Amino acid sequence: MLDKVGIAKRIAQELQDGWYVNLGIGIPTLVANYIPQGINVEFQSENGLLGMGPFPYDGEEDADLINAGKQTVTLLPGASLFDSATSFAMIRGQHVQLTVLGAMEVAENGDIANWKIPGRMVKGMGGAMDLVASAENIIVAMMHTNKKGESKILSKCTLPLTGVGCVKKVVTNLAVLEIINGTFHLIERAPGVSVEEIQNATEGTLVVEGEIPEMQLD
Amino acid sequence: MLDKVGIAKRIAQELQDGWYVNLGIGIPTLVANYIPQGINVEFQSENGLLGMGPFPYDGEEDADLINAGKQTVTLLPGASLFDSATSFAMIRGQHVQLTVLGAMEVAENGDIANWKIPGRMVKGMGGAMDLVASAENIIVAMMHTNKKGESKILSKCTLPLTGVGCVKKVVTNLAVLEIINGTFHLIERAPGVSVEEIQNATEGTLVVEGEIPEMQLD
Amino acid sequence: MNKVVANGDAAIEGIIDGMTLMLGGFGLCGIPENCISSLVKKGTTNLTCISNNAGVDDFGLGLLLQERQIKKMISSYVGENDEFERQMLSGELEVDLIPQGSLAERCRAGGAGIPAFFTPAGYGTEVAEGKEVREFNGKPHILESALTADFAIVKAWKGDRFGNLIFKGTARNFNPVMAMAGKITIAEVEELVEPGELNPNQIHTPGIFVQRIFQGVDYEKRIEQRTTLSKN
Amino acid sequence: MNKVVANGDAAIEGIIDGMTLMLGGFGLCGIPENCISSLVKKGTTNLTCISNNAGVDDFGLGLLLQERQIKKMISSYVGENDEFERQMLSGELEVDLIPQGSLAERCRAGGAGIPAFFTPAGYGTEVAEGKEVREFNGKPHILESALTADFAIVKAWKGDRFGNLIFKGTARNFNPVMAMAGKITIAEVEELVEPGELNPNQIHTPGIFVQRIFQGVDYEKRIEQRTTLSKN
Repeated sequence: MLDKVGIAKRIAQELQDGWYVNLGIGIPTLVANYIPQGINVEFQSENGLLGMGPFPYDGEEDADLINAGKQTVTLLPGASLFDSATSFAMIRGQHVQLTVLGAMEVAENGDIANWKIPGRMVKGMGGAMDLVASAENIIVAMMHTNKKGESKILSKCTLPLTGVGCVKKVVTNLAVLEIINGTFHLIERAPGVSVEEIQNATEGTLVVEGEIPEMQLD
Repeated sequence: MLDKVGIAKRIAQELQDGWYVNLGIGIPTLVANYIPQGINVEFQSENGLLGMGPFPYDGEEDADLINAGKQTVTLLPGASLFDSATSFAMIRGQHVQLTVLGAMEVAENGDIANWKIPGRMVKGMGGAMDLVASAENIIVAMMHTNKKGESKILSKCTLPLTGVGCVKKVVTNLAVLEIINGTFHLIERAPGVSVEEIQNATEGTLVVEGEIPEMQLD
Repeated sequence: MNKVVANGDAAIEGIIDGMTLMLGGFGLCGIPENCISSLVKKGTTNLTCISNNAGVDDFGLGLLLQERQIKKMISSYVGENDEFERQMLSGELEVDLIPQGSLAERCRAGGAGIPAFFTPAGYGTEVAEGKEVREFNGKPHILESALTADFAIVKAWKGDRFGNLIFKGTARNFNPVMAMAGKITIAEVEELVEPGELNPNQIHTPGIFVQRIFQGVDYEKRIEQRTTLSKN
Repeated sequence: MNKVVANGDAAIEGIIDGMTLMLGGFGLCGIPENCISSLVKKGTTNLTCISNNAGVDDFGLGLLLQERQIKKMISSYVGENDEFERQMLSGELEVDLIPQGSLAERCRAGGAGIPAFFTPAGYGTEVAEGKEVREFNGKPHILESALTADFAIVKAWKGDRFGNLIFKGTARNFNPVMAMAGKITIAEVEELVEPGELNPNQIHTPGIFVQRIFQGVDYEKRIEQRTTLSKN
């Protein structure tokens, strides 16, 4: 079973040289720490920044330089700054090659829910609806089950949707799943996790074809 | 009767302090030379410049600094440069207080034609259609009649339209006209021009009420 | 062309109960601190505020929420503010949540004379309820309308007397598009200079979009998430 | 992220007969001179060119017109080019004339993932023929669709290896919006520098919009209307 860092490491393997990548808040943010050697990517932060670098050193933080998670960040050489409309022009116009974001629920038809629990939590969708509706290439980073052990990989989302039919790949603490023609397909198992464990943790339709390899991390 | 400079001088009297103004090619361009004392206006050029100054001195012209008429110009202090989409955001968004442009024909319902003579001349509308469709305040600068002596102030335009029902004021070599409720109203006569001369040169419905004052230039 | 006013109090003259305001900023980054203080002092109520976020409990728009001056928020993300969540869940506060990109584009559209446009964002979600759906290139889109405001209040780094603005870092965010969309746009700046001092090629918001400008004081520029690396 | 190609000939690789190109510039100001030369040399034909103007008889896009390489022009203003007018009136050249603001906005929309938007420009004219009309705030608007291109070719003042661009003066014009709308965007620049040399706060076109970049040579930068004042 993977921890959050493990999920981030596995997603980092998906990065390709020259890609512009938008990382959501939470686990996705960690992906930036595990870029494979020889791969150059640039991170886009939807509040208006391309070429985001690591956190600043103590005492060098700048209130005027934050990422979409409101964390203080730095700029790498070749960075650029722009307004919110231009930022979402990049996103909506499909200039960003990969979007990684978290989710509360994902359904086998590619629907995703991650912004609202009616009557309880309303943080807002932020940029997530724009990202999922626009991106050609979305990877969801999430835990396979909630704290009660209930599956978050569903036949149908129960929470208000963020986007419909947009998710193609999910990386969880248990598995890598692809959504093909309305069903989840098991692609890889997390180290030490059996196919059966994954099946038990998956409420949605899960197709298991042939031998399922274990993830190779590091 | 006014010459082109006279028309420009009369239009310049319409300027108000603090206005942003877009001047079309031809007579309208001349208006910039006759800004009344004590009035500050800024000129917008739709190719991407606000705060346009006079022509440069010989030898100081810059190929990268032109106006919408492709003439070399200068920047005044406080000028700004921007792209074409932003420029027309200013125009379409009604941030420009006055638009002055030329016309081939104006009709009593406020229609204007100034971009095409079918089968003969096709220069294109450039920014004129955006300007006339958007501006709250449009003044047309034109000759009252064509070279054959035929009226260009019409009951109905004969040429392909640039915009419908948008013109509110026309300054010609003979008169100042306002369009109110679908008819031309004679507001002022050019120096030495009689009401009858104006009536004879006007094909569209012309309302003449009371004594018509002569323009006061200079 | 002199658009300079004395301070925040003078800048917000004419803002009255029930008006719609746009306020620039993303989180606490690039927010018009001086004008918010003046609004709190003035006590204007029943405001509809269009702003990407709603500040935190004791800073930014949170200050107006504390004083119950806001009737309705139009935002994309309102986490990190307990008072906001309380007022919202109790029904005291109306909230219209909008995808962030649609919010930015709707402000720009409002300023650019584009009354409506199609976007894929929100299709199939509750955001699309009551909105026209149309397919383009095989993909469903929804029709979103322009947003404008009685007053837009933005914060810039430098500005000149004509209202030309330059922003710094990610404090730019929503400020330029909101500056376009205000019937009256107020800019507060950290440094106010004479026309000609800013390079015309580097201006982010041309002065035509700005009606009032002043040099703000005492900027706190609070950091919401101070994330740093140790030098060792 | 290194997007540098050797020159105009290398930059236009992949442009083939029948493609749609966007070319930046207003009049002869800010046009991609090097790529136009390479296109003339390559002899690609049946091109659809989206460009605000069509150059003059012997410069800019006029050079491609002379060689009959252009099948269709999509522009807002095409005066000052006799060969263009001749080909157009004779029917050799298809021409789609578009209001300048709609042209700019349609390019931006193409790059921004906005498939269509409403604008008042052109309502009641032949530009509106076949287009949906809808009233907003009591005023009729027409629905205009996004424009994209197989290749967008832009000219900037400075650029870096990542494709970040800074334009100079009014040579900016259509270049930034077209850079957004190309499936592949080529930028030719007067000065190519290393990433980090351009101030991130002053970049007009972020590199994400640019796929190929090179430092052009021998810029003529012809002036169409040399208007000057005598110093005496």
